[in-house]
Amino acid sequence: MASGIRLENLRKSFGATDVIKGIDMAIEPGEFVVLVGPSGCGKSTLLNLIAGLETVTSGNVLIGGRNVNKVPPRDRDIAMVFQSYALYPTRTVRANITFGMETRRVPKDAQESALAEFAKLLQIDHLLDRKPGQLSGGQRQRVAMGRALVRQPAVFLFDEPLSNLDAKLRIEMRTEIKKLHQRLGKTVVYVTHDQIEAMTLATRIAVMDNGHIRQFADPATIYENPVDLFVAGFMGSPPMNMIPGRLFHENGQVFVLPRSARERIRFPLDGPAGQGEGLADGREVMLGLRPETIFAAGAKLPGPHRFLFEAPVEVVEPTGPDTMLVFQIGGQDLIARVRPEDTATPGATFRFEVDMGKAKLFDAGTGMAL
Amino acid sequence: MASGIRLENLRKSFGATDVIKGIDMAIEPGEFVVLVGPSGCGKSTLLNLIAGLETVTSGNVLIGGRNVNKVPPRDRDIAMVFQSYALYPTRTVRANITFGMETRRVPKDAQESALAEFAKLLQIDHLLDRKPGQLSGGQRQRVAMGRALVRQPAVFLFDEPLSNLDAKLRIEMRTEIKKLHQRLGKTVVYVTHDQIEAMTLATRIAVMDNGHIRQFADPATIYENPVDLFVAGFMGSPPMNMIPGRLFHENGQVFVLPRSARERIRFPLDGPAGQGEGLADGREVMLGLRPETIFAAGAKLPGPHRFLFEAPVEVVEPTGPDTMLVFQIGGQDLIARVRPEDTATPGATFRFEVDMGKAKLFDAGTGMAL
Amino acid sequence: MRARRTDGIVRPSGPGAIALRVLLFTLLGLFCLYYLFPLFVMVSTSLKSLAEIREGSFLALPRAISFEAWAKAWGSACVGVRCDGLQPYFVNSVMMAVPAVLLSTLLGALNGYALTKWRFRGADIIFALMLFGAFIPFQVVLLPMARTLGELGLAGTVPGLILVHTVYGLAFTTLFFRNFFIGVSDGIVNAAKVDGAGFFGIFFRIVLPMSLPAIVVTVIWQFTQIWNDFLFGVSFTVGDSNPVTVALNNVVNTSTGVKEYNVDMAAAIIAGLPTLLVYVVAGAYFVRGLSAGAIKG
Amino acid sequence: GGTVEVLHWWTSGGEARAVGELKNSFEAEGGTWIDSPIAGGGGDAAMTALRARVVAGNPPAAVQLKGPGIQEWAEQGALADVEDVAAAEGWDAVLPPVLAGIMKYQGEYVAAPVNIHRVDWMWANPEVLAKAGIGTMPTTWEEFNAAADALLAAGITPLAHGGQPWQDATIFENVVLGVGGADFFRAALVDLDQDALNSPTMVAAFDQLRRMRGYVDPNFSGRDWNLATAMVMNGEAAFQIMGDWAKGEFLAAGKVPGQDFLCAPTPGNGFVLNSDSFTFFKVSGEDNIAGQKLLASLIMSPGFQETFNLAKGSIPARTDVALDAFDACAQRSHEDLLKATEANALVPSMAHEMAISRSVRGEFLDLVTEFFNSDMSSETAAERLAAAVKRAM
Amino acid sequence: MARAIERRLPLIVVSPLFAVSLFFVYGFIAWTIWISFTKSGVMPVYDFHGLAQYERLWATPRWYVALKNLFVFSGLFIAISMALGIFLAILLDQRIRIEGAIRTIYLYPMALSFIVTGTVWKWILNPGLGIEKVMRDWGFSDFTFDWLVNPDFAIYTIVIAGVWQSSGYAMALFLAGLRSVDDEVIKAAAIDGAGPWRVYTGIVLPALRPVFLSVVIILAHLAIKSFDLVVALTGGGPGFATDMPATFMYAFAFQRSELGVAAASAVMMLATVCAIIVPYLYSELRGARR
Ligand SMILES: Nc1ncnc2c1ncn2[C@@H]1O[C@H](COP(=O)(O)OP(=O)(O)OP(=O)(O)O)[C@@H](O)[C@H]1O
Ligand SMILES: Nc1ncnc2c1ncn2[C@@H]1O[C@H](COP(=O)(O)OP(=O)(O)OP(=O)(O)O)[C@@H](O)[C@H]1O
Ligand SMILES: [Mg+2]
Ligand SMILES: [Mg+2]
Repeated sequence: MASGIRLENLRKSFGATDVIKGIDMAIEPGEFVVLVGPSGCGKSTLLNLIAGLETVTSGNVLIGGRNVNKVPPRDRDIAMVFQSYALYPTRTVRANITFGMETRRVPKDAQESALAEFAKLLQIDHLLDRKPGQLSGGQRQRVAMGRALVRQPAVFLFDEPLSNLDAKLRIEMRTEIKKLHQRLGKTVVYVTHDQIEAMTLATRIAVMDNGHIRQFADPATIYENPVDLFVAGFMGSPPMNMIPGRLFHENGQVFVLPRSARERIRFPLDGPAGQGEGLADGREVMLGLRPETIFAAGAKLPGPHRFLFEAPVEVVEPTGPDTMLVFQIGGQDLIARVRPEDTATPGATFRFEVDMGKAKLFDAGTGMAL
Repeated sequence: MASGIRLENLRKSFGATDVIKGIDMAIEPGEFVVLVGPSGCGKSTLLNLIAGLETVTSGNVLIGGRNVNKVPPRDRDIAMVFQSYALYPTRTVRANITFGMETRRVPKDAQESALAEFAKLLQIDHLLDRKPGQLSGGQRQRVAMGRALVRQPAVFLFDEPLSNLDAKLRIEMRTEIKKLHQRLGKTVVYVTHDQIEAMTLATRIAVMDNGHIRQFADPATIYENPVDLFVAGFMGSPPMNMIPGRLFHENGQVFVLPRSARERIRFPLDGPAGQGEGLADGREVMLGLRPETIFAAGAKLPGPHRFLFEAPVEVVEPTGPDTMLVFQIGGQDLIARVRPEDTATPGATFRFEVDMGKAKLFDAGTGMAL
Repeated sequence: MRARRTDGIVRPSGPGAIALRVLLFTLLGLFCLYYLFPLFVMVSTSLKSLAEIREGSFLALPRAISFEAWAKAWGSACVGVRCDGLQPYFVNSVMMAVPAVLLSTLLGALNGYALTKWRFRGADIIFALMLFGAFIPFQVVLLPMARTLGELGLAGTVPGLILVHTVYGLAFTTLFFRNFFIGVSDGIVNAAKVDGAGFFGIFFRIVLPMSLPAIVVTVIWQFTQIWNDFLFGVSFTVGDSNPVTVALNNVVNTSTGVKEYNVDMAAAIIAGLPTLLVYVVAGAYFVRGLSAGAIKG
Repeated sequence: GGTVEVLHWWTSGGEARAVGELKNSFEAEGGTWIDSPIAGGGGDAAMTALRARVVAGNPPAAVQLKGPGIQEWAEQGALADVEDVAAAEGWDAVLPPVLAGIMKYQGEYVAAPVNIHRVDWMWANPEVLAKAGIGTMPTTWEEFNAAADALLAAGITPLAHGGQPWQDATIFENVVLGVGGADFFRAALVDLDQDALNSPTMVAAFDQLRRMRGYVDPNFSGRDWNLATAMVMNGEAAFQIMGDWAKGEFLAAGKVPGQDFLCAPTPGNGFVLNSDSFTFFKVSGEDNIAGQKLLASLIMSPGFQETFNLAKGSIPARTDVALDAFDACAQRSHEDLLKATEANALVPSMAHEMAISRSVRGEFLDLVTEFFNSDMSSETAAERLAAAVKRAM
Repeated sequence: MARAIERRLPLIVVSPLFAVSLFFVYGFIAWTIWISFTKSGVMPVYDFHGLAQYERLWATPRWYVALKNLFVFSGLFIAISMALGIFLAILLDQRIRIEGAIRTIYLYPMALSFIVTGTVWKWILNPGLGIEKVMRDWGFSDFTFDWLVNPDFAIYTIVIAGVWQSSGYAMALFLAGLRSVDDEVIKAAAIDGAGPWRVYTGIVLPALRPVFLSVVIILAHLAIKSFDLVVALTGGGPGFATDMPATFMYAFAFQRSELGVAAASAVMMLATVCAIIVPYLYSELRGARR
């Protein structure tokens, strides 16, 4: 039932502007692939190419092994959920959902039973006779989902389907989508701006930038082992702290000396980051420390690779479950995520502890992970 | 310079629908008050009433001690930043910013110097001759801020000013706003959907629901001591876990017995939650446990009021910095926020530890905190 | 008209504000008089007897209301040798205007839809070239059009007139619909494509039902234009198939005999009644439709 | 039997009744009558429609069309001849030769006249004249001017006039006839002789016209001729210079000639001829051709000529119809017609499209109207008239 | 195969309509241009005759009157209709409860045909029947309002009637435009201290630029095509003082049987139309590509 998708050296230009610049990608049947990337990087365009809503400039799109470059959307066996839902405003919820089956001349009773099944599943069975204008955002979203699901296509495409919902509903719908995917096992390609969504839904995440795919891997790998500065900086909120500095060796140990740091702090690379190759003395690097790996000294269970340092706190931002402490090293704003009970006062010096076992190291020039 | 705001039994109806249902509120000069609440609860309406963009149905609005019920917006000495920025599309950035001064016949050179000051502050001095259409979202946002700031009014009103920005820019702008408030010390009333924004910016948060103010207190209080289920459920992402159950006493200790829990778990109320009054045996209550207070057994430093229990994990959601574990007690989905390294497999039993010192207790009937 | 969210803005109160309000309503009232004045003259004249018209001032209200002129204009005024009033010609106009309006609206919608939602190479040029048709003075095309109708065997027939109105209405209807469809999200069309609908399926089942505001504006505009047309009607129809405007002209523009002003006015009102009715009934939708995108802005 | 479609602009009053007569007679003979009336602008709208119809290849069988217009259409090959009817009924013998010539193209009848109108009539209200002490109708322009001045002095509008180009031209051509005589009229307004157009006589004619402009009430512009007639009838004005169709208005109002109103020719001892006719267009189909012939024959029948002209106020085109049933003015018209024919003083009307093509006539109308509505000098007017006519030829 | 047809369907649908337009608009324009170079009189003839008709046209004084009238009329008509349209739209925008009724009153003249409009206004403006008479009957015996019959002023009566008929439409367009201005922008201006006057002049009207353009185009095209109104109201008179290119063309083609001159004047009119429409189309299409 689920089909794989292959993109072969896919390119797309609008007039003179290249938007998709040669993408190769193989999506296994049943996978849940999430596309992330900054605004305008070409995510929607890529989805449209797969859907057949835009023609490819060069390269191939294969769905279930079949080249569909010239196949119109309706014959690709796909369904799509749009950011703005794109419900048919003049049709009732029922008619919205059955429209795809009508056009395919599915028998009436088969339509009815499919409708009933998914309306129940999505808890919209009491809304079937309303028009989209009479629905709340979350309800619309579910109708859009229902419209896509009911046709039981081989591939689902989602273009930021949750971005118009409020936080609570978003979390709910996210869980729904995850459950549905697990139940139906269809191939899904999903575009989102929301990193939590990406991390929790995806079997693999593709990080796009400017028409290219930077990294295509499972969520843990993306988060733990970003291939470059772009991916590292893109995932995580607040984003990974980046400290420009220089390597130096002492006593068989590699350290990072932050640039222009008056504080004379040196971060020991005693974790995996220190095991890489080419860690030559004096090399310009970027040290990446995620906010949650910096915490109040003594606040967490003792572990290996811990490194203590002190710095004056600039801003204290309690967010509820956590408190963010903004401090500076080498004139660079850094953020630490500490527990609400680790009280700090702006201006006062604070003792931080950092788990260097989770530090990342990037080449300052190329931005590639070392 | 900054004025306080008093709302006295304020009501507003549109035709037959009551939108603001009697609000009393006193905002001190220089405060930063954030209004939060579900969509449609009347936040924008309240802001509009303060601004004079809607007439009050009954009650009073006082700004700086003066009743302004019949004073048109321009004479209220306020400035407002709108969600859509509401820049004047045909005027340049410069003319957008100076418009308010022009209408008030501020001398040309005073205009110029005010413009120069704030343009510099907001880093838009190189954009002054552009039209709004030629600006990016973040730049527009700053122009809208500039337009409000330059007039140096006594009160600032913000209606979801950051909701159209992407995550990264949002964090940046949030910090800017906080800095500006600290610098200028003006009274601010700020509407947002974003809880992190609310928590980090506010000196006090007002949680609104359905035309009423449920709680008006500083962020920590709102988060730590919500007055009722609504406020507790509204703040926090993922939201507080709510476990319906019954109280019972044993050995001088109060416990919560979750309803219909086959697992026969009982939560000991040995923290502050157990100190309240009226904790009669058999009372129907809601036990509130925030996800971050439930963690993997042994993952955090030992502390008082810890309680261990086991439950099979249903869903594992790694979000990057944390991993969410969904499990059930009494047929109720609960979420625990654990560290990424606390690996769990769906279906397997997991040992959780909960900090009962942070547990909240609510009456099941009224929803009020006990 | 949608309620404005700016209606609640607190306004200055006091005597100055009240005076302004009074001024506002005075002005509005004066303009109402200006616009209603001719209609008043028409209606009151049509209700007077000839004798009263000759004696009194045209501003005076009728002393005794008489519907005789109306009856005559409708059923027994002479148009040439026929004395059946406007009635038969009124029917002609309906037979001509209804199909022409529907046809030109439908084709305009189809055109606008194809040009905006299925953009193909040259769509803009095609649109620009078609739009020019809206601005061509009709006297210019009279003779070649007559020739063409002759060649088509449609000379002097109602279908011929329908063709003419459809052809020259197309430019405006296309313009209206194109401007409307530009504002309709492509997402809906894309969704329908993915749902398996084709060009016509999307048009008839999704897009057309959505375009009610544009349809209202277009139908009103076309109906007014076509119903009120005189030049084409007089040139391309024969005697009994004349539209009501030609008949009205024959009643009003006579050069001999006593001028029956009351009958003239009654006839004029009767001939204008359908369009008037359309504006009164659908006027609100007209402005709403205009703001829904039938104009640029 | 047969079918005939008739395009005309006689849509009301006596004219419409007259056409109704024709229709009734036609239907009495078993024919089918399709009526295509198009009112407005003295036939302009009808001409527009006619052109469209002919271009479309779908002309009506008979059109109310006259004068040189007949020749123009004939030259386009658009007309059908009814020579067999005319020959059989001997039309040549009963029509004035000038008129017969207009009806023929290359010697064959293509049109049938229904009437003869005299354009150079002057109508007056005797009561009003009496008030100003005027006993008789003026016979020269000098007398007219004197009478008008007297009327002005008595506070009465001397001349009822409607400011429409054709009405201006009607006065103009009558003035030309009176000032220059029939030969000059023919030279200037029929043969379009440049010397005649730009001659002192023409200047004198314009001078007289200028004078008459002063006798018109200030509110004359755009007024229909019948309203001007009504002014005379009601005593608001004394004179009207208008063709004999004006008499239809007097009669319709129950006025008696010689008693309630006076008629006299304008100065000049001529006869300015106007005639309505039906012109036959080429149609196809037995039925249509039969209908056309039947119509031709009916139009020229003495019975129809009498009824029609009694209704319309003109005199029959046939000279052999007895005028006993007609009023004194019509009888005077008939006598003058015969006299003028003999004296070679019968001229076709320029203003009423009997003399020259529509394009040249248009230039005349433009100029006369402009002269009448401005303070152009007579000399300039004559010069410009000559130039305009030259341009249009 | 079916798929190929399907893919070209939009083009297949548009093409015949486009072809019809090409023929009925551009074919006929070409025909007119050709006729303007022939010696056509009563009926079209097709032999080339050079520029004679244009020389004739530009030597005809009446043509200059028509041109001058066109400029006077369209200038005043467009300016007054627009000014009145904006003014009324703004008045109606002041939270008037009976707005719907008033709007209908302002809009209804648009529904009436020229014969009706012309007949009534002719009567009202006629000094002997209308306002002047009424005023004099009321005792203002010196009151004079004789524009209709005064060659120097008659053109302004056409402006009066034209404005009466079209300003409501301009009002509707402007009102629609006003209503489409973002509410928050207006609120922002109110807070910025702008009174209603400043809100309109400083913020709202500048934002209506595209609407202005649309209104100008629609009014200009009405002005250029203004044939009906002239015929009904003055018939081109007094004299030919209110002649316009459209009536000029009509008179020459159908009253005078001078098709050649008429065609030449039609070509001049088309050139004027082009001069106005082409820039409009350009901006329209450039706007669509944004
Ligand atoms: N039809 C088009 N013509 C020209 N350029 C286009 C077209 N569609 C998209 N683009 C351009 O291609 C780029 C990629 O657009 P796309 O919509 O795929 O971005 P995206 O990654 O989906 O962004 P977002 O996150 O904002 O939705 C953008 O720069 C956009 O301006
Ligand atoms: N002018 C109005 N007329 C009628 N109802 C209105 C009007 N303005 C607001 N409302 C209603 O009042 C309620 C509160 O609206 P408001 O805009 O204040 O909500 P909000 O809290 O700002 O919501 P959101 O978070 O979605 O912006 C809504 O139900 C809305 O529909
Ligand atoms: Mg996108
Ligand atoms: Mg809001």
